[in-house]
Amino acid sequence: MKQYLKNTWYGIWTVLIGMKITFKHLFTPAVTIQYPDVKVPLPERVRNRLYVNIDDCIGCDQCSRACPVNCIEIETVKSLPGENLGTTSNGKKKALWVTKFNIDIAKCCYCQLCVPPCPTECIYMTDVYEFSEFERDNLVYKFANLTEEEAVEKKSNYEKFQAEKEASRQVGAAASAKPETPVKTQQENKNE
Amino acid sequence: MYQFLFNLSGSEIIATIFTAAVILVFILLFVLFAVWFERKVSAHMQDRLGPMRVGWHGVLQTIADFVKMLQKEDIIATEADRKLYTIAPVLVFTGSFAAYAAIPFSSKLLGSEVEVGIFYLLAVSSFVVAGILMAGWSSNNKYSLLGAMRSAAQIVSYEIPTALVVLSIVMLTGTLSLEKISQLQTAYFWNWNIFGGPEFSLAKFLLIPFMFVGFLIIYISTLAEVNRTPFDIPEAESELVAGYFTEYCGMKWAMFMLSEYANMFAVSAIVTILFFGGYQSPFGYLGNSIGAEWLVPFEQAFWFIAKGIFFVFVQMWLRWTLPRLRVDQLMTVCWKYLIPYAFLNLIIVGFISLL
Amino acid sequence: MKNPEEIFELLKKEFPEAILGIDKEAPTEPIILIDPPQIKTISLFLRDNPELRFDSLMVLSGVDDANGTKVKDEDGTDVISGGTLSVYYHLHSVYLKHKITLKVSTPRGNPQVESVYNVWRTSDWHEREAFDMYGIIFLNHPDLRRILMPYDWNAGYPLRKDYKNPEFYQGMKVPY
Amino acid sequence: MALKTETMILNMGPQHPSTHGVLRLELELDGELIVNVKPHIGYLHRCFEKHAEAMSYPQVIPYTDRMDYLASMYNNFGYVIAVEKLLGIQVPERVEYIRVIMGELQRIASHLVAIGTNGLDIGAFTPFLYLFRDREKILSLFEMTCGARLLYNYMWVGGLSHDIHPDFVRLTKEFINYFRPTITELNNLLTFNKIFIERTANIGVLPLDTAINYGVTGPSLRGSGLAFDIRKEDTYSIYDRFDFEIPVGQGLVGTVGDSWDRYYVRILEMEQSLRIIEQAIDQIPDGDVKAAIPKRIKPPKGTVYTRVENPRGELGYFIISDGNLNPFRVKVRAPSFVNLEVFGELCKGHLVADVIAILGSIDIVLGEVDR
Amino acid sequence: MGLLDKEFSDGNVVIAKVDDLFNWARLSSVWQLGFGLACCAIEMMATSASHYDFDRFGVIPRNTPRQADAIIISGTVTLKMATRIKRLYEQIPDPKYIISMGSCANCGGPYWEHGYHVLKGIDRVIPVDVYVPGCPPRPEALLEGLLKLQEKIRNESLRKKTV
Repeated sequence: MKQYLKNTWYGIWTVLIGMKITFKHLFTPAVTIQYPDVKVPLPERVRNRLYVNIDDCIGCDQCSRACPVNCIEIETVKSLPGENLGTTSNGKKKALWVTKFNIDIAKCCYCQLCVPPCPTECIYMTDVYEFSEFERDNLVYKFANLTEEEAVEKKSNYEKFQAEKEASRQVGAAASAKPETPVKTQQENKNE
Repeated sequence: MYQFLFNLSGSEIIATIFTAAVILVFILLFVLFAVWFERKVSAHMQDRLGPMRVGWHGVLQTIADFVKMLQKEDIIATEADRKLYTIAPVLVFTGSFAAYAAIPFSSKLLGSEVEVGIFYLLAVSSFVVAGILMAGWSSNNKYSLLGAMRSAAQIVSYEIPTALVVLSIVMLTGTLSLEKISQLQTAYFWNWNIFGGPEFSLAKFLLIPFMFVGFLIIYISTLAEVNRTPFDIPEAESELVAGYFTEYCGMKWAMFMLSEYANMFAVSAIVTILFFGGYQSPFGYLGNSIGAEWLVPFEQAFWFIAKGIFFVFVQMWLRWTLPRLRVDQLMTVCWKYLIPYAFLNLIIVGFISLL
Repeated sequence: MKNPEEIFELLKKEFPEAILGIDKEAPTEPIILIDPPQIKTISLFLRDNPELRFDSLMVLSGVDDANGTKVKDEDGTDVISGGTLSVYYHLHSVYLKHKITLKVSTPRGNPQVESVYNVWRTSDWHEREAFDMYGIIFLNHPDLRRILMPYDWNAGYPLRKDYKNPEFYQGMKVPY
Repeated sequence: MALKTETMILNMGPQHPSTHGVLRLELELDGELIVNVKPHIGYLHRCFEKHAEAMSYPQVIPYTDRMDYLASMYNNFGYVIAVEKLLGIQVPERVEYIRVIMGELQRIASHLVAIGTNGLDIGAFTPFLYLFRDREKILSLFEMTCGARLLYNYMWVGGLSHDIHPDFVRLTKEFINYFRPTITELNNLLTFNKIFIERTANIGVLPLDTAINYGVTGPSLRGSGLAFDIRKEDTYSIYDRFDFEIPVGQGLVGTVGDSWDRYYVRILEMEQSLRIIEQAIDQIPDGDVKAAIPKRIKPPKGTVYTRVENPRGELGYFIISDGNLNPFRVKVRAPSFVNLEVFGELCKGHLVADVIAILGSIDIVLGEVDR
Repeated sequence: MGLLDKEFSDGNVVIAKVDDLFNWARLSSVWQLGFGLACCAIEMMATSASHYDFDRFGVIPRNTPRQADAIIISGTVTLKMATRIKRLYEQIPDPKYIISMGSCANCGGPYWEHGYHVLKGIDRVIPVDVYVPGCPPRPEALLEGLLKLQEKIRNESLRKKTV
């Protein structure tokens, strides 16, 4: 019988305590951040959307090797010896045309493993988090600044240059049977 | 109200239709308000803001929900029993809507002065049980069957403590009609039944603790009758997905929600009439003091609705504080705790009323 | 509190022919090799012997040793044939606070190991997972069926080194 | 002739509001009483072990985050300790201290979600939101240091990805003072609430010897009365420098080892984690966190098995390396996977509503169960 | 057969006005099916918690597919789960929308290469309306995804698309 009364009293008492707490919270100010009108500034180390400063990129492929998900595709074409591709911001001379630099941000897992290995720090994570799309394909970001035909043109004159070198080596090999002519062809080759 | 319309139109049919229409409009408006009110109360209790973007502070939220539900496709499961499936929500709504016929909103606005008001109310609430069982059985889904069984058992077993407490009040006031009970508890709150009733005598002071116990018992059991936490097992999301209305969608489900909120107000109306002086105002009538007799009924209606909404607020307050009881615990609370206390209360009130 | 060498000596004395040896030189933990049919009796002994009291099996992991020969099957991809699949048992005593690792190797053709379900109940799902991922059959296990993969997955055992993705599964393209 | 009744199979499908993700429970019911529970898992099997074999050692860390996504800091911690033991490198003191602080903060955050969802399953919606509001404060601490809210990739092999933020120490102290009173508020609102006690006391009692035989670890085992905590057992990292007790279930409201005990042990553990953070936050030595990170990780041929005290139990990493850049085999002993096995045993003879209460009290995360 | 089977052919003022009302109602009370898969589900819970409050936009988690309007696919969809999601999708009454939250739901995310049991993107099983990238996306990103969905609903119309 005593347990019976204790149960009733304990039940009513704890219900009242609970109601007191929730009633107190009725008047504490809400902690909600009203998102579309109030945008909270994010801390500076935040990891959201990837951005690549393509002018600084020397096409060294470090970031795509470090990425566990392989969502960075880079295609580079060797530049001809004479061509001048300008230098990156910290003065490193660029030697490769970056014809294709795609990041499939839908696959990316935002782990920031690609940022440390980049020698020129051209890939980093910005704090932009509003980039949802209606189409899945818009999530593949193309950072390369060469247009299609420029890329094709670069590739073709590199093949032309390759074929030329191949031909001159045949000529050189054939000429090596007759020793006196090889030296000149190498020279001519270099300063072309 | 009915009398006034009867003289006006001369034919009963138009009068009854019109009074019913007034009360139906009140219920629809109340439900629109109550759904928004519940979401705002629950939000602010949880330190968040609730609907904000749909009108000033989300005022149009319920209208948006209602119009959206109009556009929903109406899926009826193939094996579902089509006829029962469609009648169930209608039956549940009639159950709760019929209860309003006997509730006196003010001395003038009264559905029908029926002599056996309280008795009629208790009888009519069993429509809801039939409707719920029909819904649970006809949607041919294990979850709804379990949910319907549980809620039927719950509502039927919680009618007994309600009836017992009502008996103790009827013993005190001597009448069954809600109209007279409200009239007895004339102005000034110390004449309310919760404070021992109108006559000024020793019995009044003895009654106060037992009236308070009676109020607690009837409030808890009417909570269970309306399936609100901590007794909302039928729609216990975590166990039975959504109880008996798992298969209902669009407007049929809206009908269930409509009847739930209408029931909430009906039940809190009963509690106000029995214990808190129905439409009597706690501080006397402004109308009397400044001599404008026609103002009094409107004041009475205002006070009645204010008290009803306060008790609906307490129901919501309980919902967002307490966890849920298990089915067998719910039965033990009813049979082993509420009913013995209600009997004891009845006997003691009986003795005191003999003094 | 016994270190693994003492436990190995004790076991060697108890089951001379079942214990195949202890391999100590690889870093961080000595492993006791055991011959597959005897694993159940040894485990019972390890659990019930008052000095050892290994009452909890921490983890049971299947491993594809990939030490068979690479051979080309019909559509050109290489399949490992021969070699062994092995099962590692990491045991731990809650009261005497010492740990031991057992290893059992079975041929890749029909990998069969005695189930230790009756010794430690926790091995129930671990063994089902080893079966699901490697195809190691655990003899008299209560209900040996796939646990992680869909029950009707008939494209082989995924964690083997020579596993190939099926083209379709119930109408959904599997590879990217 | 006894009335022939047959049991009803109720399927609590993968989409169920309270099964903590995608777990399918096949309940065999006799009326409302449970005859047998058969959990079906594998709906979130994301092939972690296949990925671990195809990636180099540092690249596996983001995948360990995604296994137990409520305590990803501790998943990194376990993996990183295993690889460091294999390589035999010793990390600087500063890294050890920061790892312990981050691990304990993550334990509090994970327990907050565990307690919140346990209350949510029983119907108390408000405490769940209060706890999530407090958890947001811990998440902002993590976001300030490593930039991510939930999956951090913060602990690297041999060090950390970022040093702690300059005002991290001040904000952590603020959090500790803010958080203590909210625990008492939670206790008043939910823990000692009669209805909550009614729903969890004497439900799903786990006797100690079946717990050990089933390999149950963590708060579920400590709820049954055994003070078994790997931070004290194996004393990995520098946990031996801090003094903290291991809370154990005493059966205050029901028998020892019921759902309420497992729930209450988690609340006491949060208190202990606060004590550890308080002791550790003042003694952080200075130094460079990236000093011991090797350029190329090629561990020698061999095996290692280390275990850490994940908020859900004993998280073990068994790594076999055959000497080249990718691990040969990484097997994870996930605590939720093992704790879920005992679930069928706990539910026999209870009601359908108790299944949810028991599942909430053993606190599983499906990402870890299915790996 | 919903009201929106787009069989009204000519656009006139009445249709335009009714459009706005229906669209406004549909977009301001999107009821999401309360079900999460993996890590993104935790961020979805954080979004419906007090700090970011989904309820401000009129979004309530509903338990049965019958009463839901939208599913937020939050987490990795495995092959074993994909058949279940397809059946859930079919249970929802007609004007329904899908938000694919997180890299895993968009295209298989970090598991696209070696995940033998992972479905490479939910759009292979059900049509998706909005892709929210992120792993896991911040609660604000999910809210922005919802705003984009509301924008899309605002432009829907009863008129048959005269293509």
